[in-house]
Amino acid sequence: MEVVLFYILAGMILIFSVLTVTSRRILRAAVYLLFVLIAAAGLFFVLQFEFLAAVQLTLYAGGIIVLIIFSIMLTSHVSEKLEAPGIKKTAFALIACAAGAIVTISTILNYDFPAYSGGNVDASMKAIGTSLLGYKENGFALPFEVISLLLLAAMLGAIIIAKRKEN
Amino acid sequence: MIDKIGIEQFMILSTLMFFIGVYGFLVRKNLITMLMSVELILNAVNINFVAFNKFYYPQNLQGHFFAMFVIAIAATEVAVAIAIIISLYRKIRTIDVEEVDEMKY
Amino acid sequence: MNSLLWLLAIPLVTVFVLMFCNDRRQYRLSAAFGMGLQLIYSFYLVFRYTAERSSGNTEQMVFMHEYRWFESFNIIFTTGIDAISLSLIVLTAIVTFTGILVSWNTEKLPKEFFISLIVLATGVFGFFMTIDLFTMFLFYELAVIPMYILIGIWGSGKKEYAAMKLTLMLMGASALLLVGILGLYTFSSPDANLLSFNILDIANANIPVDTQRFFFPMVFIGFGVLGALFPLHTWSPDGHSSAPTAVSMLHAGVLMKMGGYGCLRVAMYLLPEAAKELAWIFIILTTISIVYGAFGAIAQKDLKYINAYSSVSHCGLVLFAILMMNQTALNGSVLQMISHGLMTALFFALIGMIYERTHTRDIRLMGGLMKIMPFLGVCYMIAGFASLGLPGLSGFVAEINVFVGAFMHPDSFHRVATVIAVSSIVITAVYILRVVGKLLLGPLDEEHAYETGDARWNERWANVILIVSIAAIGIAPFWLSDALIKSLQPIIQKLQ
Amino acid sequence: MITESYSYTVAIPLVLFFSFLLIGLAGGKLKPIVSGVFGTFFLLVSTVLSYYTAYSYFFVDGKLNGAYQKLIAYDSLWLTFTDKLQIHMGVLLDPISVVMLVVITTVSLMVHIYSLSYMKDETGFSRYYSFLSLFTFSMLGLVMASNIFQIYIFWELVGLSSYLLIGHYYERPSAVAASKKAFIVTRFADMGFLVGILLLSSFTGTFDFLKLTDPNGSALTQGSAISFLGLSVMTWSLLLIFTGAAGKSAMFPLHIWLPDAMEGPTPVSALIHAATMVVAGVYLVARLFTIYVFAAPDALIFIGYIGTFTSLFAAVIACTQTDIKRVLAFSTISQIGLMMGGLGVSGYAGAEGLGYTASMFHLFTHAMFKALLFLCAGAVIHAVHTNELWEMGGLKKFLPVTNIAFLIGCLAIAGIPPLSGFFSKDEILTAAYEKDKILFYVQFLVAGMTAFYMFRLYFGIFWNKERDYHSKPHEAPFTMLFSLIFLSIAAAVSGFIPFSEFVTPDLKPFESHIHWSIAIPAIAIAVIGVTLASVLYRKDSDLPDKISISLGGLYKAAHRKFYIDEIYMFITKNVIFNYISAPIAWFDRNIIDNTMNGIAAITNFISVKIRGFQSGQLQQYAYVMVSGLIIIVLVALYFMNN
Repeated sequence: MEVVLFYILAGMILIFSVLTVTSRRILRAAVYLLFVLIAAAGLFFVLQFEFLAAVQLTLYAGGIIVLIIFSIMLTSHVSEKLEAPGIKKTAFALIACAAGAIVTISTILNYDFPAYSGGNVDASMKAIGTSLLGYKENGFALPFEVISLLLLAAMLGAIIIAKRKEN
Repeated sequence: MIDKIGIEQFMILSTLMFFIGVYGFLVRKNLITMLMSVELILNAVNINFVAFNKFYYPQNLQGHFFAMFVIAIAATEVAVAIAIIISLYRKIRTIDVEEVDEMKY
Repeated sequence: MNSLLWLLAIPLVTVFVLMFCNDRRQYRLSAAFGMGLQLIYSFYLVFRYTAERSSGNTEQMVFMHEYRWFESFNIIFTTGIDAISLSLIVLTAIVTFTGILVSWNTEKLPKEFFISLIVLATGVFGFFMTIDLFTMFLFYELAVIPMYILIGIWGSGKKEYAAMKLTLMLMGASALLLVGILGLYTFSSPDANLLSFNILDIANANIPVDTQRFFFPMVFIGFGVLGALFPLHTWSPDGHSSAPTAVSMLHAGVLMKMGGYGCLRVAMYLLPEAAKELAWIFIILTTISIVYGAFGAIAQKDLKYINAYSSVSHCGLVLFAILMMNQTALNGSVLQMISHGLMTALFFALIGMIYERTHTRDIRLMGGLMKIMPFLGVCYMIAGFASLGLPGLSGFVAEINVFVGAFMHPDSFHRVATVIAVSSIVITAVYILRVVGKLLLGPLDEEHAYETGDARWNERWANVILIVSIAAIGIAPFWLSDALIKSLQPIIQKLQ
Repeated sequence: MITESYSYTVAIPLVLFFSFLLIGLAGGKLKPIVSGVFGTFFLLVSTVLSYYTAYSYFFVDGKLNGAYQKLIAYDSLWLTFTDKLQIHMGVLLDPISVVMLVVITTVSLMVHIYSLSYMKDETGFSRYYSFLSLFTFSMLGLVMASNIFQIYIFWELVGLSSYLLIGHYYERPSAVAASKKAFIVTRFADMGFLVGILLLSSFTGTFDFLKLTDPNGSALTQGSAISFLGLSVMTWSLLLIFTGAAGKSAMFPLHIWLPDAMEGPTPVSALIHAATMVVAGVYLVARLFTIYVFAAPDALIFIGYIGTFTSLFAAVIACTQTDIKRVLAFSTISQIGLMMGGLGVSGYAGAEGLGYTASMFHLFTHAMFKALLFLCAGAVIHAVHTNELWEMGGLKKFLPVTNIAFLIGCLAIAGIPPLSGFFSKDEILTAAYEKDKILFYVQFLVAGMTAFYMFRLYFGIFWNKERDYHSKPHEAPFTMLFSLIFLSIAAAVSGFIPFSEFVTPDLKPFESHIHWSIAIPAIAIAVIGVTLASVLYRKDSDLPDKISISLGGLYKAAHRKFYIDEIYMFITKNVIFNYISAPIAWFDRNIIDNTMNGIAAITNFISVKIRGFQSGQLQQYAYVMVSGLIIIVLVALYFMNN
């Protein structure tokens, strides 16, 4: 069951990823990205990280995609077709990416990974909550706070950058 | 269960996704689509984090939390990036990355 | 406060005061006051120094003081002077003060001009008073940078080009120099924890000959570029001719002496074995410099170029003397530095004044100026005679020391080089008299509407100060020379 | 020997240095005549002191055990080279320096007095007097020098004052050129002098005359053993020193500056370019005579030949010149050549030193009569405002006193007894006869030519045809005449001084007497010369022109001074300027400078290329980063697997 589900999701991710980076209609690209993200959330479900999957869905699929679509609306015409990238540029990028992928995958395949230890992750809400706000071993209170500060700073920054100059 | 799927599969998946993202970053001319490519890259990394957590460190939640933080940072990054893109668009009426070479030389 | 630090404090306070001045009168008065104070203080130091020596202090350096500066690398700003550095400090004070008098009527950005000039002078003072290689290098750089600004902004002619060329060549040289200094530092002690930049410490370290052979050319060329060593002298004609008057004075008068001083104090003193081994190469180069500069000067038409080539020749003599490595020649080299510093400052000052009145520096367009500006004419002749080594003026004293010292070497290589160098006195006479004849004597060219009028009071004072110094050394050289000989002993012992 | 009792002699030159500073600095503010009077007064002080010194040295206490002593009257350290080698400033009194003191102060005083009226209407009167003071100061310092470096120092200073005084009329381009030429030619010679000093001192280890000229001292033997190109080092150094002497004393081929130096005011020519400075070379050789005679006799022979050749050469040219001052200048060169010749044939001890004595004697008498001749020429020029011989004539009725004075001078230089020149020239001829016959015959011939060209001048000026003068020539004022009369007397009687009693190379007096076997032919040839001149020039005739035409090329060459000037001009202008200096300047600007600029240009070129990477294209950066990363990973993998 999970195996089938994994392959379906993996197939979706790869196909929609490719579509995202090749589609010449920008809005469609955004929608394909949405599918990729949903599929990734599916993967998280398969791995039994329900909370993470939920976060992925709400934040990524919900928040970020909406943001992107808004900005597309602000800057481009929806019907507009993007011009195709130059053949030279595409070829060089393909070579670099293929080479990178081959190197990485061959390394992965040549590496002798230890077998699955078989333990189960306790990703219950309680465990997550304790860990996230814990400050002892395995506690993430400090990064959590830093991230929140970062979010605040980013919010301010975004507002200031995007603000229309008053003159 | 998932022991039938090796960690290699997850990693190959994330590698492919990562390089698709890189490809997109390299060829797309529109800044927003480049941003979407970055999202792909980040997601590929997330998958890796989660897979490693699941397979080798089930007793802890590091991978899980890192994935969460990556999502959070991705959100801020998108916010700032879009702010920059919009203000750029206001200024030079385009978001084509090849036109944006103010920092040349 | 340590008495030497005043030499840095006075100019810095002057700069600080200048920042708060707000009209031209105030700028020049405060600049002149500050540098006048510096001049008086440097003479007071001479007095202190003599008193110290006569009370039996036989240390190599007096007024030593250490300021820990960068503990982990053992960089200690160490001040200390001997007669060599003291005389160059006095020279700097004289030239700076007269330079300010000469630029009394600067029109363009006078505040910035005086500030840059004084900062430049501060670098030079610092260079001469420190005995720590690192801070020496630091002050060297401090002196070069304002030079770029001064030539680039207040210069004339191809000023940007000249400023760039000068700065780049000097910076290139200082890159070599830095490697040399770091090399010296690395070999200053067998124990890696006790490495030192202090000249006196390094002098006691026995640097292996192979290492010396490697670093000597770097240090010598590094300082030699500043001392206009052939064929790396080309920055000097362009730089001199484009710079404003006061800067030419400081530049040729003082900055080029830093090269000679550095060669003497660092290259020869710290790397004596390699110096003995490799001197012949540089003797050939400096001999070429001497004759080449003099011949080059004959063919020039621009007053400043004539003087710049003459400087190449005279500074060649400084380095030539340093390479002769005996007491008389080294004494001659220091005397030549001082003498050339004074007389070339006088020359450039006068050229500036003449230019102000005739609006040209081309000698073919001038003539008979003696008739309308006798004071300047007489001063120019005196400067010329000092330059061609007339007895009674400082140039002679320096030159005979160099020649007698160089001739003490019994082998024919040194003697032939010396005879060639001696021939420069004739060539110098040719170009000096050519200029004097064309510029000052002969019928007055009535067609050119010269702004007649002889020297004003500030110009008179500047000239008189310089001429008195030149004549004082020329008429009574013994006490300066005796003090120098005593201070040269440690260097000579290393070179024996 | 050091003596305290003569220490006042240091004031003799210093008074004049003070006078130079006073007149020079305050000159513009003083009335011209006041400067003149000041200068003359200070010189008078110095003259009185010199006479007193001469009196007490020669007649009171200069002699010890029958020989004159070399006294160090004053000595102070001036500059230290090493512990052993030092320059002192000192006063050395010995017969020649004392004689020179008298000569210099006397002539200088006469010139000072003469100039009071001669230069009266000139601008720069104060300047003139301050430079005269400077000159006299330096010349006195030169003759009193106690070591060779001191001589060199004052040698340069007299060169300077000569330069300044020749260029007195600095608005005249010819005067500027002449002064420049004089300075540079002598400077060139001085370079030889300096190298000679360096060579000499490096072997003997001293500059001091007492040590150098001690016949028993060690200085003489050092360096003689080492030879270079067949001559000993000592000979080389002495020859080089002689180069300096030859430059100052206008010996062939360094004589070219002296005729041109006549551009200066005439009293200056009398003082510097006839009586004092130009004989400094003779003085220098005499000063070092002991070394020459013992360590380098071959150099001395060389000097004798150069001197004699120069005297002949200059005498030939003098016969053809028409500028009266130039004739006198060539005559000066010729007479100095005779003095050098006299030194060249001299020996050391006793009567063998006749040449030396004669040469100093001739120096003394020559100073008197040549100064007289120049001052007379000045009076003539003053009267007719021209230098050209053929624009004068018949002046004897306008200028009676000058006429007589000039005649006395001419008779003296021609060697007619009992005037002074006869005695000194006779001694030189005798010395040459005893040593080297060739030199004797040449000098004998020169004596005849001297008489001829001097009387050519005399008859040309004072007899011959009367020309139309713009204004009636008038006799000079009293101050000028005073000098003329004083010098006439000196020129007439100074021959009777028994010089060999005072000045000898070994400082011991010897008896000398007139050698009639030589004197009678010498008088005869002089009379022949005078007669010839009187036939040709006493009346206006076309005979001289005919003779000169019949001589053809020789006359022309002599008239053009044997083209020596042209050769020099060629060397300086073409060779040095066009083929050395200008190419060096070009080389510097174009080769060396362009190398530096080229380095800068290459750097710039590379940097322009490199900056292409900073295109501002984000994707290009990313591409480079990605591919770079992949390459790094590959490299890392490669190394990890091995």
